[in-house]
Amino acid sequence: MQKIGVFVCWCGSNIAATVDVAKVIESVKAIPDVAFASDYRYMCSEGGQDLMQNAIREHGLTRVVVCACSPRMHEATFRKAAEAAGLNPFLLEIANIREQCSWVHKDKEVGTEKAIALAKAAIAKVRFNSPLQAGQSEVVKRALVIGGGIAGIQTALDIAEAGYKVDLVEKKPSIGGRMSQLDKTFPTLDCSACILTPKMVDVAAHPNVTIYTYSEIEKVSGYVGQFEVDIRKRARSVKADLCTGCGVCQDKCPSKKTPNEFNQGLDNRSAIYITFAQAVPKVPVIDREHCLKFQTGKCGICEKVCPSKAIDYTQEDEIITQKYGAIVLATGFETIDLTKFGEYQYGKSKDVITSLEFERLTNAAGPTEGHLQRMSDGKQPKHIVFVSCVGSRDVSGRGKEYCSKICCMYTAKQAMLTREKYPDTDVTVFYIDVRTPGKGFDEFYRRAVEEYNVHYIKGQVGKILEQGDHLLVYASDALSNSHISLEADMVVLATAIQPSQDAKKLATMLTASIDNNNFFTEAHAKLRPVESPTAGVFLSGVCQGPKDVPETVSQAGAAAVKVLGILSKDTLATNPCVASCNERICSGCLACENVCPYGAIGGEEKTVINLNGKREQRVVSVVNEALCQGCGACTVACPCGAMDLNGFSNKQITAEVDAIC
Amino acid sequence: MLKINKAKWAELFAALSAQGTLYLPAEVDGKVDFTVWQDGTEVNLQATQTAKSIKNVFFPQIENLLDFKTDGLKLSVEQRMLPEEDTIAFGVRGCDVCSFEVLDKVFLKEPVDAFYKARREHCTIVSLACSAPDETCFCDTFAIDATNPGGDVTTWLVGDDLFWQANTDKGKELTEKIQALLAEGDEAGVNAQQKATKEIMAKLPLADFKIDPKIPAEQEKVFNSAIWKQLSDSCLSCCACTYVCPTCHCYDVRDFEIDNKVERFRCWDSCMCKDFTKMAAVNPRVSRLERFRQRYMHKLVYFPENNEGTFACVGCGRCLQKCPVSLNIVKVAKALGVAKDV
Amino acid sequence: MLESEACENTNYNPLIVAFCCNWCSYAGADGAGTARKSYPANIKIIKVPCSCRVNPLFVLRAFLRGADGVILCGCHPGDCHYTSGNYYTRRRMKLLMSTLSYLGIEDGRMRVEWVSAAEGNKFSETMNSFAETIKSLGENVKLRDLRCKK
Amino acid sequence: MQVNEKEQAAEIVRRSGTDISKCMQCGKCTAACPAGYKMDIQPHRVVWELINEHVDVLQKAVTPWKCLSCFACAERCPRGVSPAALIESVRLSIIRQQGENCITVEEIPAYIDEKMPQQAIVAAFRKYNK
Amino acid sequence: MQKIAELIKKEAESLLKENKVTAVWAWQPGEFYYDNSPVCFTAPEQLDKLVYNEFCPSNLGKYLMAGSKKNETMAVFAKPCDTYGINQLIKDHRIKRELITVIGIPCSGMIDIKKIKNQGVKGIISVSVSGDDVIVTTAYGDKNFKKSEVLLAKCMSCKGSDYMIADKELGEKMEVKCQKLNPEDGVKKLEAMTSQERFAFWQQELSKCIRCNACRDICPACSCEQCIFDNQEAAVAGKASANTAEEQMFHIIRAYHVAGRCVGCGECARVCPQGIQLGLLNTKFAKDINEFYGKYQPGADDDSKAPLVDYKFDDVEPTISAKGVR
Repeated sequence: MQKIGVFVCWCGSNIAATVDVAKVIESVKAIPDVAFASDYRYMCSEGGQDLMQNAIREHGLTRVVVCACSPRMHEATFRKAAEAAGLNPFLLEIANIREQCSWVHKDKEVGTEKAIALAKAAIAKVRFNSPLQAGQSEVVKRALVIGGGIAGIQTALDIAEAGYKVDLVEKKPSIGGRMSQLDKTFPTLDCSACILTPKMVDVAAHPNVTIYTYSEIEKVSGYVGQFEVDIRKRARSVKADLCTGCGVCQDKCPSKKTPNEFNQGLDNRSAIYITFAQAVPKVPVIDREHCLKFQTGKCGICEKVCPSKAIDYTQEDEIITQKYGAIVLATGFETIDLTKFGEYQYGKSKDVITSLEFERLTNAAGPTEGHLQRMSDGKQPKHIVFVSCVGSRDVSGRGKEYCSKICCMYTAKQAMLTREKYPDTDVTVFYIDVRTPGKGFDEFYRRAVEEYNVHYIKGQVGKILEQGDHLLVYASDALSNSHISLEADMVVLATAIQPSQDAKKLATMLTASIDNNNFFTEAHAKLRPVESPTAGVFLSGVCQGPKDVPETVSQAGAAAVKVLGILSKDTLATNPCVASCNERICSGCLACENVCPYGAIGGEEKTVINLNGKREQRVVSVVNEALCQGCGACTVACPCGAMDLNGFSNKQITAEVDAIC
Repeated sequence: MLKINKAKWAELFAALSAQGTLYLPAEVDGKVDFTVWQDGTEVNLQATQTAKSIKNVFFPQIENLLDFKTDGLKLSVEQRMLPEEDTIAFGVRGCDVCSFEVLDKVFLKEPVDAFYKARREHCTIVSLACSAPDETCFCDTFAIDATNPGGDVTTWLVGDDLFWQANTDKGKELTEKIQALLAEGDEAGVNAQQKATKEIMAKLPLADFKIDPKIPAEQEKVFNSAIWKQLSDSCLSCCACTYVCPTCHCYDVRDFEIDNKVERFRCWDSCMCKDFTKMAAVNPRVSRLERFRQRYMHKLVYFPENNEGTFACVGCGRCLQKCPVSLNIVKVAKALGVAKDV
Repeated sequence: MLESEACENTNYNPLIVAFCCNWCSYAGADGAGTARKSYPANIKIIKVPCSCRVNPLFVLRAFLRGADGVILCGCHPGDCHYTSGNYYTRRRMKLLMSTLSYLGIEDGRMRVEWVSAAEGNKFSETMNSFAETIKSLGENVKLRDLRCKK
Repeated sequence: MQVNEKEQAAEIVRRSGTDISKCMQCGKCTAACPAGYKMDIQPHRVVWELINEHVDVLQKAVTPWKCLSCFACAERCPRGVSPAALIESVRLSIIRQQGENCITVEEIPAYIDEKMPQQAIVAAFRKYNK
Repeated sequence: MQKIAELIKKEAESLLKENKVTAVWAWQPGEFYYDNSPVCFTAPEQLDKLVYNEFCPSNLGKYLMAGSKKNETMAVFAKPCDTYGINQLIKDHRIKRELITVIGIPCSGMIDIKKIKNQGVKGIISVSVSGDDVIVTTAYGDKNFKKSEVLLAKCMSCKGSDYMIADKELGEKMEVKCQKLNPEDGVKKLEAMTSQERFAFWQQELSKCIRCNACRDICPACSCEQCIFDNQEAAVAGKASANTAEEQMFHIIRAYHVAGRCVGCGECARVCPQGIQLGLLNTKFAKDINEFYGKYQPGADDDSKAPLVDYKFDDVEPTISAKGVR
């Protein structure tokens, strides 16, 4: 006979307003085996936990059911509390009567009835819970950071500073990310390169950091503490150890017609190239698709001119396999594709550009060496129109539903800088709302208006036409209820940002979840913002949601701290909810082995005691508990029910089904 | 002796049915089985054997015994009513009639099985003599006269006439109720048919099959015989033989539980099953050999020993027809008969 | 009163069992709760680690015990927390549903849906639509074990 | 018949099938409108007036009669709102209130001419039969 | 067939005499001409009881399981259709390939005695078969049949004369000569019915079930140490089908458990004492698997991944096909 204790939480009025807690208590008390039932205003509070612990001790409870919020919130809290009172933590179940009851039903009678049903199901299940012991698994004291932008760099540096090894993997030939493309940063107007490059140098020089550039993640397996990752290090065709970064090769390269990605395609680069002057590592790569040597077999000039014999056309991709204790995702963002926004003439008129292109256009290291000039005729524009929210806050399917967060501020920055450098240029900004929550942000925006006379119009641009060497901009002025048209020399579109294309692929490899917009999902929106729901996988920077630089840096540090929390341990408690095989029944058909995604099951010829109580030798399944993650695929593949899952056993689930029906 | 012509059978069945629920062999979906007669039922009196035996009527595969209910911590029990409707089992062959003798020895002995007893007492058995025995028939082995099968009433089907003879008070009572439908008949046809049937039986492959008297006599030797291994090797441990057998009578008692209500029922069980008698912790007969041996030892040795020599087999031949791998009591008894170690 | 609850006041209240995987759909259900997106109260959720933990036996058991509908929710194919669990689910349940239909059980009594952790809205919409379907199908009599429930 | 502006506004919005609560007054519709320069109340403002239940001002404006029903506004709206549908609905409210433009079944034969497409007749009838 | 029986005897004799195997699985005669049963020979002198004729439908593969656990070397005679089941048992690790010698024996189709008896034939004394002619001698006179008309249903949908596994083949391959049946035809017929009709059909069919488990115990894919229906812990154990739902449960789950593993030998339907058309259920799964996931023949090999423990990224979604419900 079990002695089950049932605790019903009010959650203030969150539960109590829709669920008659007293009635739930009354109903569960009538269930055989329920030895104690009580309610409390906040079960998760110290008082609530005390109540539970005292009841466990005083009534000798053997099982506990807490009717409260989602187990995703407080299961761990309650299990810990039960353990402190001497009960095996896995003898506790949660009935989710908040998220899945009181919050979705308004009628109190209906809510109460459902809460009772959910409590009954949890009681039915908990009867069959068995005490479980978490195992131990070793922690590999090395972290992997995927993405070499400011987020990844900061996370890697913080981990490395704490004394742990970090590998930083970047897809592009150099680390630096989006921030390296920016000219100035708001609201202080620091030079972006000036604050970023020292960090890039730091991370490259740090003895604990290994950087893999021009590399991608190929495969991920394992689990927290024990991830195993294959990194594809793409062939650079240049020996990094010999190269001095002199740049002769790229000067002499005859193939110079490839759009320069770093300058957003505003100019061209050679086939062998160093991304930008401050690149880390400052080692060129050969873009084989555009290299004459690779495409036609003729050329080979770079090899001839290289003073240090660093060119190697035979280099091949290399797969590096490494084990990690934790992984940080810092895959950043890109701007959305504007082909659906035909009204702006983007791509048709060279003078309609995105704000990221504008950054390159005003950057001293950019295609125009920092001179603001039109891409069409090289003239300095006399009137620039900035359009905000291009593709942001858009539910029509052309853009993104969310606010890209950074556009208002960088548009103000770009407008202000234009007015500062070229006082004779008129600047008009079309906006829907100007959003400036942030330290010094609104002051910054007001300076643009008040000091720099940037003309802000609440309204949108409906159509742009090329007229001679001008652009005719049709727009609205919402406040004056008027339809306006104006002439401009350049239009800058504050294009919405979206997660990097690689996010989805990585999410699948890492089984980290992503939302509808491909941003990585955090484990809890408020309380675990840098953790993914997958243990040991953390989030840094814009891959989790739009952020500016300071926010990114602080999140990067937070992710590093979470990683350190794992790496500083020698072992981790493993999930005891793993599969287990009843060898007496197991027929050794090994259907389970075939479906196990972790290779945690294998067949072994063993001497087992058969159902007749006799010893016999036959093949049976054996589960490696360290590898098993507890998905349960094997339990269903097993026709005879020999394979079962701790914590979600056939008996437990059947009992739940029976209790509900 | 009385008789009734085919033309009036429909009236006969209607009249019998008025006296109680009438079970008779009828064809459903290509198979002949005892079925409750209704207007339009396809009665088949030609088939030598029904697929399932008459046992199903008296000792159904599933029978609810009682219900109980919990209300909070209170428990209330509700006994199921005993089956008290009057029934008539019509067209029962000699072998099946004799199977009652076997079952009665089990269920009517102390402790009496109230459900079986009630069904038995409320039933009038109208037997039907065999006129076309099959090669699987061996009732003669157990001294059962298929041409004079007994029961409360015996009937013979000769040509288009069904001859009728009451044997017991119960039979006479039933006969009186339907007297109006019956005419006087001449025994000559019946006698001729009995003679012809016996001649056919003599020609069948199992005509001379007798159970060696040493089998019931030499219990220990039989039990330890080496022959069981070879015989049981090919047994599948299914229980087709048990469930079609008119004399097998083991059952298991189980609970069906939903929420706070429980239905307690009994259902057939078989000593051939691995999970037989699990309620007593384990099945003591862990190997197929032991289980296989148990069934035949019970039928041929233990049962006769406890019941004045009556074998728990009536030679209906159903197991000969239904065993997936053609194992059967005849094969076993013959093998034991010639076995050197018995 | 919410629209979805209004239907609960009519006589027939379908009983629905929803198996939800811990990582996506259960979180999606929590999301629906947090966003106060309502769905009928007769939908009761059973948490499983992965949709691939759901044995066809559980589904049949639910029907046997009187559920009018069973819905199984898991991560979208490709997003399984355990990499491949829901791919097995997809095959298993496809065959089960096909067979149930073949046995003459109404199509639609069972459903499989992929609901991610971010799709609280979809969870609630899915549940409302499923409840609607089951309501239109009426009570499950074909798969139900009527003992003790008479 | 609607008695007050509040009800009238609700009816206009209902008839249009568009969700005005989604509007964030960005002015994209106005910017996209090819007839905007002729309007006294710009498309985004039409939505705003309806949000604020100002039906009278809309019914008296020239906007309903300048709208070309090209649906560029709806096409461009980032929030899925259709000012054109709202304007059409406003137009209907004016027509139906005036009454004189109403048509009855009996009157139809008089209008029918051989070349007129059937669909146009039906459409006109539906529109003016109120 | 007589000639092949001789070849089998000779082969068995040499295997046992030369101690190549300790046991040989074959058939022995029963009480009548038609009720041969499986038997295990362990000594050459027992072999005069060996028989092979048109009444040897049983697949002997499953009998190898017990010996396999004891590491006994065994030989088994296998008709072409039996080899599928043997492969499946090897794949499920229920018999060890290295212990067994599979000897392929040709087959021209097995006769269904029920088909003969269903035509009113009683009191059979002997049966003689030559070519397509079957003469049944009974206590009531002789009856003639055409073999092609009284074949077992499973033989009428014979998968061919090739052996999927055989260490040795005896005699010349034979063909089954008859009007061939496609097992999927029955499924298609049912699929074409309305949902209500199908339910009525299965209710009628499955209500015949007496839960004797013969279908399970003969099945080469049902080789579990303990069937889930015998496992008291599994919450589905039941000795009798108390009502429609339980019958359905048993048969759905059994068919489900052998889905992708059922070799289509048709033994379940053959041995059912109640004549339930079990093939219609198993074939449905096979048909679905072939349609959804590509053609797959269980037992054709001993190492391919069964469809239910495999997947593709673009597998068909479990949506409802019927009209109006989505």
